Amino acid sequence: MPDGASQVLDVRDLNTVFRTRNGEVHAVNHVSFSLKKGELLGVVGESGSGKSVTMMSLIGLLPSPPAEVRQGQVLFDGRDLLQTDADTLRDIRGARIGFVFQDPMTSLNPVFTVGFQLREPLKRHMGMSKRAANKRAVELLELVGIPDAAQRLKDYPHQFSGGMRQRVMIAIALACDPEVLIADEPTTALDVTIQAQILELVKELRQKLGMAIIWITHDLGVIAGIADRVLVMYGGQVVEQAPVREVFKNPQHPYTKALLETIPHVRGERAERLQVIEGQPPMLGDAPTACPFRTRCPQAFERCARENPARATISPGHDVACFLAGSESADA
Amino acid sequence: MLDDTAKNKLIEVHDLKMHFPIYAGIFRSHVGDVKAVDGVSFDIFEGETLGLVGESGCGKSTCGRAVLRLYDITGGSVKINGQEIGETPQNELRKMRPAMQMVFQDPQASLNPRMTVEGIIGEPLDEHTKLNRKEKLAKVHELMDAVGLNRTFSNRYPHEFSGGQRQRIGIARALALNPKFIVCDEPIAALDVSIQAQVVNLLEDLQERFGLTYLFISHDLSMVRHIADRVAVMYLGKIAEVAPRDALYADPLHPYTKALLSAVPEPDPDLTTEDRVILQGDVPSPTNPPKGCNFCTRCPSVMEICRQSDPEFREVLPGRFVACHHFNENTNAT
Amino acid sequence: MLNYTLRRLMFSIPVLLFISFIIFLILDLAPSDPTGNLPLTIPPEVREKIRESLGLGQPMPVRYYKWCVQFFVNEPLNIWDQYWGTCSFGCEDRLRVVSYVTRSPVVDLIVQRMPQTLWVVGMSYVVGILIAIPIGVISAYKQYSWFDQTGTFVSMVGFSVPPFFSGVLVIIIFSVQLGWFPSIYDTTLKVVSWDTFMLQVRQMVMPVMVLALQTTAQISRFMRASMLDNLNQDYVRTARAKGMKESVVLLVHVLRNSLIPVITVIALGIPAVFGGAIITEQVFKVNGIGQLLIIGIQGGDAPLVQTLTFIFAVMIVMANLVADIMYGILDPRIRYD
Amino acid sequence: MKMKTILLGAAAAVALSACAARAERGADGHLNIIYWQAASILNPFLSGGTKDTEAASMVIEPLARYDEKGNMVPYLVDEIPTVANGGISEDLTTITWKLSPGILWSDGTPFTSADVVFTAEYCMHPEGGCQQETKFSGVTNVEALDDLTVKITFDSPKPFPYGPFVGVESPIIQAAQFANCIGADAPNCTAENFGPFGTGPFRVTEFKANDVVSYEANPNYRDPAKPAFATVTFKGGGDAASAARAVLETGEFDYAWNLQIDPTILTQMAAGGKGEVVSSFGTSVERLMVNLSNPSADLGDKRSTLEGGPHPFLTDPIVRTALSTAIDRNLLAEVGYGAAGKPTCNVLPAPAIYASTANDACLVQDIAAANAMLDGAGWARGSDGIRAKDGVRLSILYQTSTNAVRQDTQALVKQWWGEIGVETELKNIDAAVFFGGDQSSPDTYQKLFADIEMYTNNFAGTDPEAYMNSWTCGDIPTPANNWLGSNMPRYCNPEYDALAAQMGQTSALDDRAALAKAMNDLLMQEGAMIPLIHRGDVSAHSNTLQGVLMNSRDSELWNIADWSR
Amino acid sequence: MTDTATTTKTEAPRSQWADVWDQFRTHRGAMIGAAFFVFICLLVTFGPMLWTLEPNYIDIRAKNQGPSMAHPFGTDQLGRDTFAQVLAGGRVSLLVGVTAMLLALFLGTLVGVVAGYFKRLDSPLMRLTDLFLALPILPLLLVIIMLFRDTLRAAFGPETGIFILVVSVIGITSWMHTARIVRGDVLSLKEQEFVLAARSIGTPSRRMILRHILPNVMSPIMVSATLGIATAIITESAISFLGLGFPSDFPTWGRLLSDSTNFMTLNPERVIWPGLAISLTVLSVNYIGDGLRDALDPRIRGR
Repeated sequence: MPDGASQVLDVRDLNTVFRTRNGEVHAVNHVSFSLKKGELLGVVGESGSGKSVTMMSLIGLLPSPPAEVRQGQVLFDGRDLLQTDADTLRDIRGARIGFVFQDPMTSLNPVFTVGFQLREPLKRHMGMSKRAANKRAVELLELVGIPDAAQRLKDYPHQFSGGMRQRVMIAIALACDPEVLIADEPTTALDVTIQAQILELVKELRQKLGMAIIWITHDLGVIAGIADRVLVMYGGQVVEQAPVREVFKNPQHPYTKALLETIPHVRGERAERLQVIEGQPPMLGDAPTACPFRTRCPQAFERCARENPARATISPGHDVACFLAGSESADA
Repeated sequence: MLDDTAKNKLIEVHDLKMHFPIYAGIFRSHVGDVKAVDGVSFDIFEGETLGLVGESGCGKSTCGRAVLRLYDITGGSVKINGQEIGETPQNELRKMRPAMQMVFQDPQASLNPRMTVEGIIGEPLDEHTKLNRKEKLAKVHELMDAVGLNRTFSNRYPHEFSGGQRQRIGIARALALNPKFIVCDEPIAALDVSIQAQVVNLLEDLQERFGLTYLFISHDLSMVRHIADRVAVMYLGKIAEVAPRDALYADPLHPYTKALLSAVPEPDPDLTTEDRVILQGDVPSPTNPPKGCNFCTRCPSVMEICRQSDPEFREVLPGRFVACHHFNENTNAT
Repeated sequence: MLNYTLRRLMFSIPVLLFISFIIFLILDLAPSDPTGNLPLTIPPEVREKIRESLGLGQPMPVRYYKWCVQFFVNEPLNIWDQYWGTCSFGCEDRLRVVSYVTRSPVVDLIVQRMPQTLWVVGMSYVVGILIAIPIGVISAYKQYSWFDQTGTFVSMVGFSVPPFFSGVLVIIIFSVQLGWFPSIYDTTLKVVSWDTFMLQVRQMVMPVMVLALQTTAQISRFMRASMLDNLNQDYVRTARAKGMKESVVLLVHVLRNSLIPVITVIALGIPAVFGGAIITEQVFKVNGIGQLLIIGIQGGDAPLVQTLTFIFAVMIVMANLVADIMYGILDPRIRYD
Repeated sequence: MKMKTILLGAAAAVALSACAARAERGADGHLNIIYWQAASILNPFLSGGTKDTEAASMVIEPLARYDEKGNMVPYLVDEIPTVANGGISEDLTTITWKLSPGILWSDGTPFTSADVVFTAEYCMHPEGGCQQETKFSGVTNVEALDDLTVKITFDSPKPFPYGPFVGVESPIIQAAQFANCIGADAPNCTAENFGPFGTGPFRVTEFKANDVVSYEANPNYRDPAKPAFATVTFKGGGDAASAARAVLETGEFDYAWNLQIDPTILTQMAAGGKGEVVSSFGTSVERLMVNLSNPSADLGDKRSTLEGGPHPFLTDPIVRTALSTAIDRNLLAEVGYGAAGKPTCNVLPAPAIYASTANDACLVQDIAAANAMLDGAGWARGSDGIRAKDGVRLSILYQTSTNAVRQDTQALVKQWWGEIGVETELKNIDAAVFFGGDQSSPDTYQKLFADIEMYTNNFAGTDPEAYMNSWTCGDIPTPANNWLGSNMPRYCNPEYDALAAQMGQTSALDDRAALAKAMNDLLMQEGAMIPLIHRGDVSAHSNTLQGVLMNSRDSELWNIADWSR
Repeated sequence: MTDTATTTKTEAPRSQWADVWDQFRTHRGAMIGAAFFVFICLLVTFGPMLWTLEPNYIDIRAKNQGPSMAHPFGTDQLGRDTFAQVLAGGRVSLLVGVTAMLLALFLGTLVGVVAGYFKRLDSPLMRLTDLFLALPILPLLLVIIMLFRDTLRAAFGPETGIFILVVSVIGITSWMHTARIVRGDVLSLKEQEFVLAARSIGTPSRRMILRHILPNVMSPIMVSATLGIATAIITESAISFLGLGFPSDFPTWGRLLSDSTNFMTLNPERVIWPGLAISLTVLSVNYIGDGLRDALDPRIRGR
């Protein structure tokens, strides 16, 4: 990326491996990307594409063993998070990098009040007194749109609805004004009407607080409405990276294209028959030596089985990992 | 009703109620009910797909199971092919089972992990036919072909398959007895995006080939738009709106349908979503639904009457049924 | 919660009545005859008279009713009177449950035996739990480490060694060879000073050790399993993502959740410990409830056995109730209307 | 009648009082006694258990006791009444005791003849259930001639009139305390039965039934210098081995009772040097009771009664002799008893004047001879090695109480009998049941629903008359007499009964001895019983405890007033 | 599941149990435990055929001996061969353990499945389970043994009678935990979609239970089975210690151990063998249970 100063996070060549009895599973392979200040980076991919594992690897949240971050760099604020000791990493987690997880039902500790869980990072990272933390907690709950905030601090997670719980999760992630917020499928478990509420809230918060966000999802619709830039992942690697309009209007990777075509729409023309991507998503295993999408790719040719294509920039800010990218045949 | 009358009503559901009692207090007295399904009526015509959509907890799955009499229903009537099954005891119902089958949401959970594919697909044959082992195996293989499964895998166990393949096994099982009617209970919700399309296409192909009738339950409005001929929208145990697919998506009448449709994110960054209706608040608890219209707590165009009385579910335009006071007035006015 | 407690309490009444009836029935089948222990020289007519006075001539339901009256009405009244020094409802001729063998009211015997049993069994349980929980926590956190493996091994050995063996073993080691602790429990010791307190501690060490070994073995396994369940939960990841220290994650977030099922196990284990202490009591001559029961069984002392087994049953039912209530208190998700 | 014992007793009494007055009462502090069977009641009239009578013996006393040699020692009287000193009438029908003056109960009230009379009434009350009623057999009247004189009248001449009020089982209870506890009320007087007032050296401070008794020195004890211990704990519970350990190895206790455990273990424990094992021989004989009646369950009510018919094979004297000959009594003694057991062939091995030597052939095991005997009698070995004749197999159910030494003995005997072609099934019954006398239990030693049973019996004191009466026809337990009776073998021989009757009329000691021997020999030759071991009582005391005189004829604690440290 | 889509050769069926076995094999403790348990079972079954010394043969001259060629485990106070006794005792103890476990398992599974499956029977059956749980087990056990010992002894002979009694008493008093676990599992299984699927096919209750419910509750049953064996062996030893078990010349591990505790200082190896036998068996069975629990846990086995 040209203007390195504006980058808050720069991930280079990240590799994560799970050691299992049946050998190593390469879950993340040579993933590189960067995140600019105030930017919302959408990460799209199906389950098993390595999108969550990538984000967990960044900040040392994967259980080790079995997980092991093999190589790569994660530059944050001038230092490599992969080389940082556990204590410093803990100081960064929750304070400068906030997390929101998929399932708000299980991500909150059921036996502690919301207030307790909200105060925890405040006391830990900001050194607040209980009183101060409480005050801040009320502000945070109000910020994420929970009515009657002071009262609800005393409630337990199960007394909140799913949407409200996810708001609490967001409040916790935002507690210490992080520079980066990583949201791992934050709306997948929610109903569409609630998802709309949360999306609205995030847009609003971005305007107010201006932090950079990594938004992981499998729903292209969500990405389209919220992201600035999109990272498409498949088989543990990034296959395409582009600004959001580019991805939807000028997708280059066959997978991205196929994905866009399979999605039915609520508005506009109704397709008589859905396009499909034949075959099954790849099983992760050994480090890939060939293009992971080749078995399902309609345009796959002999080279795809021999070599794993590297990401190549085809236009500013748009790079693709496909031998056909940028060439005429890719648009065919 | 236009030409609908010409079609044969395969399923007639009238005022279906499925209540789960709540017991509380020192003596475990019956203090109330979870009204999971509370007076639902709809028909399904032969050969068509009725999409049943709604948010989680609205009672759509319960409704689907109640229609198949997997539960003992609290009230109302369910007719299949003109035959009332609402009160039929389970052992008599057994004989009617082949005609109505179900495809389940979780392809992992809906297959017995201790049985082979052959066993799973063959189970309905064991129960309802007198085929010998060889005939059975032939039939199983036939079914596997039909759903696009490699027949050499018939001895394998479910965990050796991927999600999409498992769902095919589930579909093959449902097809085994040549049913007329299949309830598809969120058959694609647990699948990856790229697999969903495969399964939906398969279901459509099979419908065409075997003349099936589907009740397709889903929370995914875009998929329902694709597969359903008519769509019913459920909210909090009741049906808010039933309409032919195109009409519903083009011009939703019920405020809830409107909100639901506008909440679906569109995979197109150019589409402005400024006019989106964003509902406030959460779905009330089915234990204690609000008085009046059950949508009145979140409805953007709520009126006084909505908090007083429950709107009648009525046909406001040909083939379009809505339960909303707005349309009561409209129809009254015209 | 209150409703729930009340409901459970009310429900426990018929349960306990039913249990008492079953116990009564079983003992009724027993070949023991209260007059059997009378000298053989007593003529049969007199023997018959004594049997009648004990209500033995009557049909079973009548005897059961009599026992119920004695146990549920007379004994509580008696405790009331003793406590307040009053005499209500004709305390003179109130019929009490009397042991066939010692001829003294069963309740008095039990009251006499309670202190030592409570001291030893109670303490061993507390000690066992206090040891078990850290072991379980560490074992789970360091799953498959040498600590975990050792812990597993030791706790299984603890589970598999019968107390009549481990008891004698520790006596030989600590009493005979080292002379540290007395091998015989002195039930007459009254703790009035530091010295007597130390004596009490010394005589409790070995039985407590033997009993605690079993408690520790079981509870640490439960604790470990429960910790393992919770360590994989999403909220643990959330806590880590908040940057909480590992100690906080483990000892605040995971521990509290893991304790919930373990508390139930602990509460449900109380009666079993009392019952299981029978052998330990024998070995160390603690002469508590367990030994009383054994003597009662061997001597065919039906009222004693019946009352004791029933008290055990009451304890189990109550422990069940306490376990459920604790569950509700610890886990805010559980709200018994 | 000249009673040597009396003279000896008087001498002993003098000797005892000589070594008294040495120390001050209570000077030696606390005494710890462990009886591995716990005391359940302190009224020996309501419990026959040794543990109970012994625990009570520290508190309540008889008029006279037997010392460790079997001599009578006056306790609450100044001298033992004899014919010579006029205490016993010439026709042997009355005995008059003169109480020592100035004796006080532990509550401070004077001890008078009224208490003695009351005790007799108490025990002789038909509804009282007195366990020691046999002590009063033949007594027609007990009267107080004055405050300190009691006269006992018997229905017939009593050559040995020292049943009532002599020995540990016949102590005196206080009339004032037990006044309301007579007859059917006796068992209900919990406070009294748990804490009787007595004249003995100690009084009860706390009684926990089946657990522990606490005593303190009786402030009103007649000898102001005694007892040497201020307090005593009488702990119960556990087993013999742990009791021995507590005295011999850990030194926690001063005295442990009845250490019937494997002699090798005991020897090893004693090697610890903290205490000493003491034993004394009384009249206890571990014996096999041979059921001469048929115990077959098919007989129903007639099971194990004379009406049920004779035993299918044990009535054959050759079988009985063979069974006895096959046993190596020396080995049994060595394995199970060590120094505390001597092989014996007599059911009456002591006192010495009564001991017969006519049967000593059985002391030597001779499997070959036993086999020959059986072969000769036509008991031929079957294919399984078990002998049979006329379809009757030599298969024996052999029962006894649960006890490690007895189980070892059973195992050994089973093996030996196996060698002579006799099949044995072992059965052991908890002592509480076996000796419990429970009417409804089939497992009591009286019912003998087995072919052979093993236990020990003895008699207190020195006179075997009552003991030998046990095997008369009238003493057979039957359903009619509620299985009361001590003739377990169901032995019935008019010849024996005649000897027994004769003994009741004989007062000369030598003649009595001759009769007793004759009766013993008759029993042995007829094989009604197979005696195994003349057992001693084994106890242990710590090295610091002095004055213990092991006594098998009275309470082991008989002289606890003289114990010191 | 690798490349199912591409394979066209004949299917390679992989049953769940093969997977369980694969997972089980990786648990070292469980494998050692299983090996030991099999070893001990074989030893007590076939050992007496090879070591032909009678366990009850008394050789009084050889009493209280330490290990030697003639008596590898030494002898007891009557000169009986400890090795032969441990073998004979093991037969009984293991037989008691396994039979009592099977009985408890049968009862527990029956009650659990019926209670979980048939809603109407749930409440009464669970109340019954609570009731049994509320009965004080050890005391009742003792009472029952006292009561029925003689009847059974008369009917089946001293050894078989007591065996039946001990086994049934342990079995009858220890099924409740299995029942509770099984019921819980059945209740959740009943909500599983594959059961619903079977119901939508019209599978009747009997086949539903046999085909769908039972195979899927096998895992908790197996785990409680292993624990059941251990508990039964220990309970038998407690009964033996309290003198209520088998006849005195009928060795079981519990009796051998309690008989030898008094000889602990004199002849320590006598205590060690039965003690070791009990401990190691219980230990191995526990480890097997541990391994099974892991192996049957889909979360661990999944991949």
